[in-house]
Amino acid sequence: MENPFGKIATLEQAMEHFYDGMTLMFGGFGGVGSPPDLIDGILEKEIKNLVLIGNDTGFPEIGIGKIVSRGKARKVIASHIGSNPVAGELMTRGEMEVEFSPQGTLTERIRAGGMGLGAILTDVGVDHEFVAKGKKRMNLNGKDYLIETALTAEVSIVYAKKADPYGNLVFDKSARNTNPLVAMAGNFTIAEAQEIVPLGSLDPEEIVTPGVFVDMVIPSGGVNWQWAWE
Amino acid sequence: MENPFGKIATLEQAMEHFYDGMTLMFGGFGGVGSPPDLIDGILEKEIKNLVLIGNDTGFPEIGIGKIVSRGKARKVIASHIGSNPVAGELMTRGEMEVEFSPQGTLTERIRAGGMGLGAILTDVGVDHEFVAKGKKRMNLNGKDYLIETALTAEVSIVYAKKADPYGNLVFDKSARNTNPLVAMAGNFTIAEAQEIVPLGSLDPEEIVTPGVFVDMVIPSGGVNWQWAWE
Amino acid sequence: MGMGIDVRNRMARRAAEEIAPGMVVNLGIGIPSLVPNHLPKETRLMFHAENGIVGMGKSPEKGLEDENLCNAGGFPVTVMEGSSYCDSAVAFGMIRRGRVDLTILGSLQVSQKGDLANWIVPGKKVPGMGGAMELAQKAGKVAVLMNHTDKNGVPKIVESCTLPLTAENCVDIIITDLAVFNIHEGSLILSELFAPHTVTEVTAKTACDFSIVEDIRIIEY
Amino acid sequence: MGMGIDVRNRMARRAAEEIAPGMVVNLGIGIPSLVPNHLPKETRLMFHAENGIVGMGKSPEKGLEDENLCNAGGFPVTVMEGSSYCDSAVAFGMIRRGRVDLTILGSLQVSQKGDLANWIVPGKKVPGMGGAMELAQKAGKVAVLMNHTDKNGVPKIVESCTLPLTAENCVDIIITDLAVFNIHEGSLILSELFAPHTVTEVTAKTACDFSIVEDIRIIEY
Repeated sequence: MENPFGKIATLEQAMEHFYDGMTLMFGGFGGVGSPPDLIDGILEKEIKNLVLIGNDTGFPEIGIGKIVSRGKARKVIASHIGSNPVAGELMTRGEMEVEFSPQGTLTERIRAGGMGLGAILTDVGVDHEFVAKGKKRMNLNGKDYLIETALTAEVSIVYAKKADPYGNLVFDKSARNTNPLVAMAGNFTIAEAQEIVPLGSLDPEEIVTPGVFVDMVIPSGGVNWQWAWE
Repeated sequence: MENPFGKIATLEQAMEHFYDGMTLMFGGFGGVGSPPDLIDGILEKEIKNLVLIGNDTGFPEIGIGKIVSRGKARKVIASHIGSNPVAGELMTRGEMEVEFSPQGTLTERIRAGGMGLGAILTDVGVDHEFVAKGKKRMNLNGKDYLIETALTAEVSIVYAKKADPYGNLVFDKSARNTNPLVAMAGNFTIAEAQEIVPLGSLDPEEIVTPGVFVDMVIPSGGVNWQWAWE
Repeated sequence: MGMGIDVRNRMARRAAEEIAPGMVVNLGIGIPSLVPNHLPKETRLMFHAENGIVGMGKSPEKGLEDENLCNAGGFPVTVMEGSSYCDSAVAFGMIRRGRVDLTILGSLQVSQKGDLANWIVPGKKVPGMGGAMELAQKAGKVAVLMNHTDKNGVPKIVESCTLPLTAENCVDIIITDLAVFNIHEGSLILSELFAPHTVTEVTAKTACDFSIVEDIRIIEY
Repeated sequence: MGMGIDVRNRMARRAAEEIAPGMVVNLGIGIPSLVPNHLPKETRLMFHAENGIVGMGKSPEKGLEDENLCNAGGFPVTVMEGSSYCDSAVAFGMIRRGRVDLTILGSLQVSQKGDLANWIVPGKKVPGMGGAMELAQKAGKVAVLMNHTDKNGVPKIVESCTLPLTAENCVDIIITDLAVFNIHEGSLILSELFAPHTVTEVTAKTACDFSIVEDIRIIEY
């Protein structure tokens, strides 16, 4: 494959961008749409003290859950951890901090980061003791809103169905989920793609994530975990 | 064409949703991607005192410019009016109020309205006398931001390449521009489509605007104005 | 009486009555996922999932699952004609913008005035709120499907929730294994009974006052 | 000397030198639109348009225009391999997020310390700022292409802009019909001259102080 933008790389090259204590954002929803090879690479390299940002903590051996279950995250920003009991245990034992955000608010915070905005105002949870706690508020036209701050990460990892050499991405069905948002929010974004196709072979209309937001593309071996429903 | 959701309608039926003094948001960028038949319908029905929200005021006889040039808008919220000298004259004579928003801020304000958010925080124009004037501000982590409020409209009109009976939309190349944002921000959204295709004939992956946001679909006769470059 | 499949499907069937053609509907996990089985085949509507699907269809047959086509609970689904995929931010935009007409979800407790408590049991279970707050606060109509009492027989419809709230004042209708309540302007109203349950039984198992409609419906299915 | 096509193309050619392979570049209208003509054919980059295009190519031949494929100025363009369409909000997200490496735009005035004034002439022309503020404030590098003086011979590079600013302290390089200035940490530095213009001429036509690099380049093309 021609590599005119130098974005196509190997897992090994991608791994140079991961280090202890980093802020890492990941695409996926219950493990669906999370990049399997990058997750395994992070585990193999024994990266630790991660601050993870993403929808949820997967299942114990599915998606980002593999990293969480092994105690490699010191903090998680997510909307729920219910499908990964290990995450709950780590939180209860005080070994992992969890910042909960309502799911829609979390996705907008990630998008805001990706779009270079400072925050969004939403009334979701505005009267909610837990959600509103410690947050700035603002009244607009007689209505109260929470200031929900933008999220970015040092590195974002996403899982795509196809990528071209510029890093243009398309996703597969509901595996799209948070991936397009996470792709924009990384200071450095790595896409793991099931298929890397030549430049020009993606229809400009079908591209979901423009390669402008993607710094590196690596080929994927595909999902290597067993789903809960299997 | 089957009409299982009752969304497919005629221009005449669409026209029942327009009235004097209403807030109307329109898709398009320099006229490209603005819905020609709906614009003509509004002119024919002699709707006036409109509050228009959109990227720009088109050209005098192109796009929304046809409505603006005939003095049918009492206010416009846009990022520029430079391509339509009549708009500038109306503004200078005090016959039309113009609220300017930086283009990227405007698109985010429209999107925020469509997404049910109250506002977004951006540092674009934060030190700018004109842009920052009268706006609330907020400091987050030592950085100043403007609170840019969400925009919605009583009716949004957009121009699509294809629509299905549920109102799922795809756009044509750069005629996409503000249309997907405007489609979400209308309390009632009418899509004028170059082609209406049967349910199931659009690939769920390619749909840009989910029909959830679209209330009515009408067929289009296509652009009936002469472009500046022609 | 235990919570057999029949009772669950009765509840789901009653919930299906809340669905009108053309609606956008979000279903929670558990009993709500049975609702589609009780819709007339010709009903055109769109099931919405928080991860980014509009137009979910029935579950795939065993062996035909697609790992990249799952609902918000992570279980394989199919899609219907007219479906579309979007990112999760847009999926929640639909909810906040009021474009989701109905959500049918489970709950731990519901108060007399419609407060919903379904996201946390302090000291026991802190799963996070997921998308429950957006749905509770923003869906056009909020229908709760839950057992009338917990496994220890403790009422789940209460004067004031003892569990932390998901959202205040948001529930419009409660469908339990015994009865159906509407909540109108902060007042709880018993409107239907599943045969053979009685007002007396419902009163005994409900931990708050409620009014009763004059012509109470008895659901025989 | 009038502003003939040769001078304009000289300026555009010099601006093209600012472009490195792989860059995302936004071009304003006017002289900046000539820049692509001066790039080596093999340079892989992406031209960005505010309306929602990444990967714009050259203008179409007459008769082959597509009314739905236009740049932000409303004029027909083509697209290159690897291009994509997005909505205008995402197009500006790219700018605010710092993913647009270079913008080449025209201006009415530029101050000594890099303030840009290119959006309004009070009492004469109030076109609105369009996307100029985002580009000026957020692009990785801001290059201004403009005549050294206005049509009345009044300098456009000034100590302090008299016209309302688009953004403060944002211009990195000014390319005029006479010379090239860099602005580094708020200081204006003359670094190149278009032959046969001289430092004396440039000094006379510039309304502020500037420093001069030791080994000033003379551009002969």
